[in-house]
Amino acid sequence: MTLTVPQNQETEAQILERLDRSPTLLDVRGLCVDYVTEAGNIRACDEIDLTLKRGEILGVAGESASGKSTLLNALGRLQRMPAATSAGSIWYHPGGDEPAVDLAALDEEELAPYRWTKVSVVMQSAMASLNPVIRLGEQFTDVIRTHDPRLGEKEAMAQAGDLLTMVGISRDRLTAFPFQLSGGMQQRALIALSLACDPDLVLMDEPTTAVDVVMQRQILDQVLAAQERLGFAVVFVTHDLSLLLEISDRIAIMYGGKIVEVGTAARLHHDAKHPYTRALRRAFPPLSEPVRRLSGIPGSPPDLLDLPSGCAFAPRCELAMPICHERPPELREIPQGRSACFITNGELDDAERARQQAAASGDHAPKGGESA
Amino acid sequence: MTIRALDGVDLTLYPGQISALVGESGSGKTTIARLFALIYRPTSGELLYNGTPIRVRGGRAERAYYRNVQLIYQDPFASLNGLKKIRTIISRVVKIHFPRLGRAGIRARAAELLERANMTPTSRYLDRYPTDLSGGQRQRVAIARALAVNPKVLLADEPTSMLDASIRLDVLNLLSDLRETEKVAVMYITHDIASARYLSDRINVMYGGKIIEAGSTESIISAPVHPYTKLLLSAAPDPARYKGSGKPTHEPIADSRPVDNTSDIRGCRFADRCPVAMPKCTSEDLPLFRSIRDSHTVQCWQAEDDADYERASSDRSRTPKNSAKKE
Amino acid sequence: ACGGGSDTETTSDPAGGSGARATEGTIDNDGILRIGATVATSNVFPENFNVFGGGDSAPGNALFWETLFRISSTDGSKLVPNLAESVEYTEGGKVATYVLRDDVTWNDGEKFTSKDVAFTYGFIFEEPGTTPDENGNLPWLAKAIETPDEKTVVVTYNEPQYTEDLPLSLYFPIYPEHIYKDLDRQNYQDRDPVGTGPGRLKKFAGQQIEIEIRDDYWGEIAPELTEVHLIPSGTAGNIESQITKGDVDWSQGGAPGVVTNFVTMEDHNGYYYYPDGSTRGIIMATHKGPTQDVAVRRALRAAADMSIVAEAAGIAYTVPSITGLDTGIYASMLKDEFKDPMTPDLEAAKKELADAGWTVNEAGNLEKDGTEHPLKLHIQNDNPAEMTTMPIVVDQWSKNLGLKVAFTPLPPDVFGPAQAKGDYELSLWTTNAAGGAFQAFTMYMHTKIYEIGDETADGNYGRWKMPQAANDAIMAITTTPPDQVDQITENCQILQQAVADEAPYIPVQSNGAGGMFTTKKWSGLKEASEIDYFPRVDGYNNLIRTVTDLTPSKA
Amino acid sequence: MPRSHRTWTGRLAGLSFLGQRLALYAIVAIASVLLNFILPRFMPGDPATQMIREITNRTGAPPSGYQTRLIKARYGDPDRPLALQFWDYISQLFKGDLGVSAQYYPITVTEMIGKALPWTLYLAIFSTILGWIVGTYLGARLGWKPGRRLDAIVTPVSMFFSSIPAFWLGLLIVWYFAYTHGWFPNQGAYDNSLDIDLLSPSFLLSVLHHGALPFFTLIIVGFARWLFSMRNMMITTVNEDYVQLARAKGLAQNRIRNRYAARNALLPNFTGLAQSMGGALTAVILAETVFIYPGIGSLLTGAQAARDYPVMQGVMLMVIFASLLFNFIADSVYVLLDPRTREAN
Amino acid sequence: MLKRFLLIGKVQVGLAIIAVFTLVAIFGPWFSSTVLAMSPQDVDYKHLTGGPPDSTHWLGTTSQGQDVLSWMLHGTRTSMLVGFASAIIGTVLTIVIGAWAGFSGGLADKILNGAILVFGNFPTFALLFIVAAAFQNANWLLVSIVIGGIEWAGGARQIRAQTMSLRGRDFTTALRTVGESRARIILVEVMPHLLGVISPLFLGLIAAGVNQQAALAFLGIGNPSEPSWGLMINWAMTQNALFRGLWWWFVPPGLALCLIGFATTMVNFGLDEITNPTLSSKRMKLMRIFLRDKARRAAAQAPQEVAAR
Ligand SMILES: Nc1ncnc2c1ncn2[C@@H]1O[C@H](COP(=O)(O)OP(=O)(O)OP(=O)(O)O)[C@@H](O)[C@H]1O
Ligand SMILES: Nc1ncnc2c1ncn2[C@@H]1O[C@H](COP(=O)(O)OP(=O)(O)OP(=O)(O)O)[C@@H](O)[C@H]1O
Ligand SMILES: [Mg+2]
Ligand SMILES: [Mg+2]
Repeated sequence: MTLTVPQNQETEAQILERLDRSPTLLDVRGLCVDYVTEAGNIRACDEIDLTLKRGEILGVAGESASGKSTLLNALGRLQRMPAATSAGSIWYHPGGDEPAVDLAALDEEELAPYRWTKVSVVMQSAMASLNPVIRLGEQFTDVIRTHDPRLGEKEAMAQAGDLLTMVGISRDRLTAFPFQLSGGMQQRALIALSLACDPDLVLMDEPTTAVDVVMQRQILDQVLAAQERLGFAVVFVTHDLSLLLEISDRIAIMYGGKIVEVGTAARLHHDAKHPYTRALRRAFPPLSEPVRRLSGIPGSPPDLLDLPSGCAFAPRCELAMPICHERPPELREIPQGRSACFITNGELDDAERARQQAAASGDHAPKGGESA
Repeated sequence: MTIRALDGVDLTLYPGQISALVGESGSGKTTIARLFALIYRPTSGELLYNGTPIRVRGGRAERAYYRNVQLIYQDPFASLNGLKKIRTIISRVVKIHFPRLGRAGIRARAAELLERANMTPTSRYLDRYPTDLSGGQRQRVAIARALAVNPKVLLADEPTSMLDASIRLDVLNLLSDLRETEKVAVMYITHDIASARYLSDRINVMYGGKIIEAGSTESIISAPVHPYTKLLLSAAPDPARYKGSGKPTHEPIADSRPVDNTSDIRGCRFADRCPVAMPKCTSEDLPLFRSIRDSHTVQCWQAEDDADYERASSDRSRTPKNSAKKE
Repeated sequence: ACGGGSDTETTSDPAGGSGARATEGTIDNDGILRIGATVATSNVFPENFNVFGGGDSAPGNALFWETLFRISSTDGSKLVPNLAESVEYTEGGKVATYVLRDDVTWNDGEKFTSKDVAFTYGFIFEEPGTTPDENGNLPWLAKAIETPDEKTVVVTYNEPQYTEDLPLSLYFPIYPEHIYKDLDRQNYQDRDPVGTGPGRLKKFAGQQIEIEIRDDYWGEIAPELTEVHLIPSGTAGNIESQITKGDVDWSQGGAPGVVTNFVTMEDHNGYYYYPDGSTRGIIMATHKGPTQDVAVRRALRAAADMSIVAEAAGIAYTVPSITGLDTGIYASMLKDEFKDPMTPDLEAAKKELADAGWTVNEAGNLEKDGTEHPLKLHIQNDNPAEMTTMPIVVDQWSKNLGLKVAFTPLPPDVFGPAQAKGDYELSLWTTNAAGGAFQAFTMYMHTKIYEIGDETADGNYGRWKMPQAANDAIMAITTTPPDQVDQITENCQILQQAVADEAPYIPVQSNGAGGMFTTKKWSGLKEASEIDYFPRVDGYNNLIRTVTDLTPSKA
Repeated sequence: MPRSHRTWTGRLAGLSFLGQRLALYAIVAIASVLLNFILPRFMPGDPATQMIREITNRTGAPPSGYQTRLIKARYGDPDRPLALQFWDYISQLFKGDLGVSAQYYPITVTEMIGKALPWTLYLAIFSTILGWIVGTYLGARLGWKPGRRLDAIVTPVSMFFSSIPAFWLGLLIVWYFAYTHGWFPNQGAYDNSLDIDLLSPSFLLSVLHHGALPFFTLIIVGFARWLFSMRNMMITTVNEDYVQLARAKGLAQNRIRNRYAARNALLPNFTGLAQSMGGALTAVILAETVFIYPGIGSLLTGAQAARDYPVMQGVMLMVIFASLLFNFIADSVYVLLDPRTREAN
Repeated sequence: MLKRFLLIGKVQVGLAIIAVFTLVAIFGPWFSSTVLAMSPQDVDYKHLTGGPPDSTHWLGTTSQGQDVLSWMLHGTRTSMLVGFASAIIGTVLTIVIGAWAGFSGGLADKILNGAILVFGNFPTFALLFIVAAAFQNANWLLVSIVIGGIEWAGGARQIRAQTMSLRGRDFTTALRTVGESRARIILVEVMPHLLGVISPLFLGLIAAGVNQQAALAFLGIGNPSEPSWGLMINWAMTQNALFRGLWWWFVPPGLALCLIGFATTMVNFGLDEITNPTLSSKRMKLMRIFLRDKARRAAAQAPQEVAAR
């Protein structure tokens, strides 16, 4: 089966305009998530503020352990032991005149009507996400019928078949057990499943890392095609910044449990405001641009149990200024996005920034280095 | 059931060069690396080292072989014994291969090796356990261990795929530097064609146990012939095609089934997914075409009409005397 | 001993057990007597009454099978007529002529006749003949058993057999010829016994055996008694608990402590102990180790107070005389100085040892001439009473002589063969068999001295070679007709003296039959002095005699 | 792929799994038969000599000539070549002939086991299954929301329960409930005065009454291990992605717990059930000796006390065969429950 | 790992119990003879039919007037001796067979795995019973050999699986490809990784050994002159302690058996919590506290918010 390939014809301005017009879907305020461990509480998401518009594709990128999955699970209210949302709210706007609800404040029962019909998820490992001892069909129909009890088993099954066909899997596989499908098929089945109740938002946590580039591309095409047709919003988490640049309307960069920069793909591509974003960008060799020697980010990711007092990235940052080690910068609105770097977020006035930068170039050289 | 993981592969590594091996999952890349590392044995054909066939089995000869050829594993978390100190891990190899060095000599050598792998100051790492190190650091320890024997050939099986984006480049750069300083031949196995382009001098593209296209990095990237190579290139994410750039994305991709290595197929294994497949792709043996200008070779009928290519031979996968050699 | 009954005053005899204090029953009598059968730990009955088969037969078989004579519990084990009216020995004891009762029928209605006896004795004694076999043994019978008429049986032996009726009366009941003659006797699984006894099998219920009492039995049985049920009793505790609850009326045996626990538990509970003439004792090796020295043997014997031991056992057995003979049963035969139960004499013991040059060293071992000899007491570990008592004996040796004898209980499979081989210096076993002067010392006849290492030793595990005079005396008993009591007694006293002097064993316990009962439903068990049988469940005739005496308790 | 075809091959896959297990059990069975044959022959003394001594011990006199000859004829000639003896043994076995009891000659071992085995199976099967159900149910409950007060109490308590040796607990229970208070009978499988009649209510009631203490004991010592494994498996399963996905789907809590979490967590407990039957028989054998229950445990200990090797061997063989049979039944159920064994690709 | 393991309360309790019993096994008989001045064989003529605990006999006396505490102290030695000896034998077999099968692969593995499966599916107690019954009067060493020789299958299966996975693990292949010899890989490099599996196996085998010995002794198999817990229960039962109500005779040895079993269960539970952190009860507790604090904070905030409005 061949799919229509997304054409990427919008310009950055058009994208921004579309987002602007679109009503807000999700409004995250001050969301904090902790992992309660014997060693101490790990704050894997710290004061996350985020706004998601209807139909928007938001990419989330960052190093391993930066809190991407944690954020996603918190948005879907899917944390499991030992994670707990410790503060903040997730305002969901149902649209129309209905008032917004704070998903973070609902208990499991109150959440039920929102699950899957409003917010659905695609997890990283399809193999682990499908129940190995239940036939594929039932894993579709149970959710379909839970949310639309009027449907009979047959109709639900037919609907499930349609969903599978949409992602290029023949409907007779409904009687198969998950282990009878190949990895790529499972992943696609999971995507089909996520669309079963026509959600407003699909949370995707690295849905393609386990598969081959070619398969990855194919799955993405299917997601994007469905998204174009159904208009749901997507939060897409991955390591792979190159990939995010290709598919997201906006991208949020996470570092040490915080969002450090938000911007459109275009802006992040040529005008990233945060040194971490730029370093991350450089870590992916291009395919079509001329080859030059690139370098990775020195040092190692921060230990969330023992975060530096200032900006978490400061120890690895070439441009770190004295103030960066003193207090964390705020995530502030900047043109076409947000940034949490003293150099670019406008928190410091120009004079102060110049003074700081001068001080930095004095003892320059990134601190930390290879400290492990 | 037999799985033909490799099927008539010719692959040559040259000193001071990095050859990349790219291809989809299950195409046989690891199998090649493990063949070279004598972990697997070929069912037919032979391995040549410096032109002589390798026929070692255990013992002294195997040790001698490993003095020249070393493998770096994909997962640095698994390839180091977590219960041994870095010092032990490295000096043990030194001791095996240079027993006459003496205690102090081995000590010095271990430190020197870590230094070569950019692990400075070495004293900070020697007495730690692998579990105390980050992935990138572990991979560098693994490389240092491989360097302990002064190898002529390094086989790096996806050395960065388990590593975080931010540290991946350091490992690649280290390999790149070793090519220059140690004049080793490196085989770099990867999924990621962009990193292959970044690092290597040559690229070999594998599909279904065969090397379907090989050539200098430049020619493979800029002038691919085989439809699979093209597909690989277009499927790989490219930051330059960022959303809003207006740049068209890739071509549509046919339904992709993973390659089926169990069936005995005549001709091209890619034919059933190939947008430009012809009847003869599966009815005739696959010929090998060679570029008239450089060392670019391709196993695909697409090259038949291309003026740049001449037919070198027919598919030799059925003939038993294939060889995979290193010189 | 004593029995409880509605019409007899209850008494208590420290040696014989203690009777029920209540004189009246409490439960309506349903005509069923329930007897607790000691069936090891399993209550799966063998459904087989063929006592001539190889293995254990079902309990209660004594209600079906009877012997020609039974052995009196008094009067030096005299024969008491049973199915036979009399026996006469002629030709110097070589011919025994039996006269049978003629009012006996089998429980299937057939008449009991001499041919049944001939049939039964025929397969016991096997083929007659007068030529010795390859081992030089003559066949038992000189010629086939004759039955001149329905009432008379003539058995002709090759040698005088005055004592042969004792084992015959103990172990060989008469079988019905009309049933068994065509059967493979040994391999026949008898599920429907046809016997002369009062019992007729009603059924093998899953967990008990139900036996009806027939009306046409030749003996007398209380008319109220219609059925006897044999009920398995897995452990000692279970028997005691069942009797206490009234589920079982009577059971043989008694666990350690029965006199202090069980009897006091309920007014109706009672316990008795009747010595049967046999004795358990500690056999001392006369062929090896320090016990070769008679002084050591006598010292060991004199250094333990067996009455304390008896008390600890709590099953009301008595201590025999130093000869090993029971002081009650053999009262008329015992020499005057041996008429009382054995008593310890510590001073004598120490003196014996010292005189013979033995010392007890630091480690508690006997020492002589610089070599020390550790001693072990071996017992078979499956007898709870002995497991209780022997540690006390060992402790007494330790306290009295400073001698540390290792207490070593062994499983039967290990104990038996090694004892037979004579491996042990001290081991607990039966030292005197029941059944009269001859039986009491039969294992010590010179013909029964076995080489060490031999697999069997016929009871003389200590390899004691009795003085020639004693051996002559025991041989004389076999050739003395049973009615010449004085001559037998005289010979017996020679034997007594030999045992007292040479101390081949330490008598511990007058063996016998203990029994527990409740008078809730049945009473009438008699005093030992009133009866000439043992109230036991096993052993032919005893069960029938006991049942005969029982009458319903008054509610 | 047409559906019928798939289920057909699916069934084949399940069968081949069972076939493999069956082959394994066949090997175990053969091994145990061999062991059973060889072991008594390693023992000191041959059965015939054993028997003679037995009689001597019992009657105080050695068996008479005819008895001795009979015994020797019956228990085989120890000088016959081992291979031939083994052949005799095997061919007898195939005829269902386990030999003749030495203690209760001439009753056959088959008859004795036939009377005892049903009781043991009744105890073993019901106590194991009841314990399994109780343990698994509680475990599923505790594991669904671990760390609550109920969990904090029940888990350690059952940990202690699981460590109690069955025979000892049996003793305590007999002592207290049967001897001291007389609330329950202290021996037997039913009232002595009753006949076996599966249709009679009074018989059945009596069976329940007599079985109460053994069942109680076996369940107390047996349920806890199921509780732990189910609890732990449940906790692990609840953390599995597919359960999280079920949560995300907004399914009813009950459905998530039962259909998604418990169902999957149950699988290891099933394998465990299969493997536990052998062990359960052990506990039952020990318990029977305490409760004087007329099963093969009592038979076995009685036979061991009397050195009745034919019975011991027969019982062992039965125990082994029974536990293999249970293994196989549980394997078959497992195939029904876990499609992965059934429809492997 | 080890430290974390030792920090778990359950593990501490479990190990402490085993340590205490081990100490009693070592010093108990000495304590009995010097402090109590009694041996199990000594008879107290004042208590010839058994007496409840009092000041001279802290755990009472048996029906032959012997001191139960002395019995317990000596019995602990035999029981623990059997436990340790059978565990050592079983563990050695477990390691040798499991590691050999796991490492060699091929035919050797097939055969060994067959043996593991056969023994694993064998009702071991049945086998133990006949073997032990065959060796009448078996002393503690023989019983240990029999128990150890039978109880290895479960562990060997684990070790085999573990070594197979270790063999397939990159680091062993890596060692081969640097020219390390195979023997050294197994003995020096891989063995330490098995410790995590072996140590709980060892503990489990101790408990199994102690229990099996007790069960055998309870059934009257084994050496009746070696005081052990099972023998105490056996004697108590055969000498009618139940009916006579001499509970102090059979309760202590049974409790000791329970405690040994309990200890290993605890340790294994702790181990589970280490290898599978979701099972960690400590973590569950922390979580409960965290959520409680959060709820408190929310409750404290709510009125303030109302006031602010
Ligand atoms: N179950 C857990 N227990 C304790 N800490 C956890 C747990 N899961 C995650 N963390 C910690 O939370 C932080 C964020 O983890 P998270 O999984 O969200 O990262 P991520 O960005 O998704 O990383 P990756 O790219 O590797 O998936 C990390 O420091 C991690 O160590
Ligand atoms: N141990 C094995 N047993 C069976 N088949 C194997 C084994 N190892 C490899 N194969 C098969 O051989 C083929 C080549 O595998 P190989 O691991 O060399 O691929 P690869 O290109 O390295 O894949 P990846 O990119 O996933 O690492 C695959 O089809 C695989 O299924
Ligand atoms: Mg993640
Ligand atoms: Mg690979």
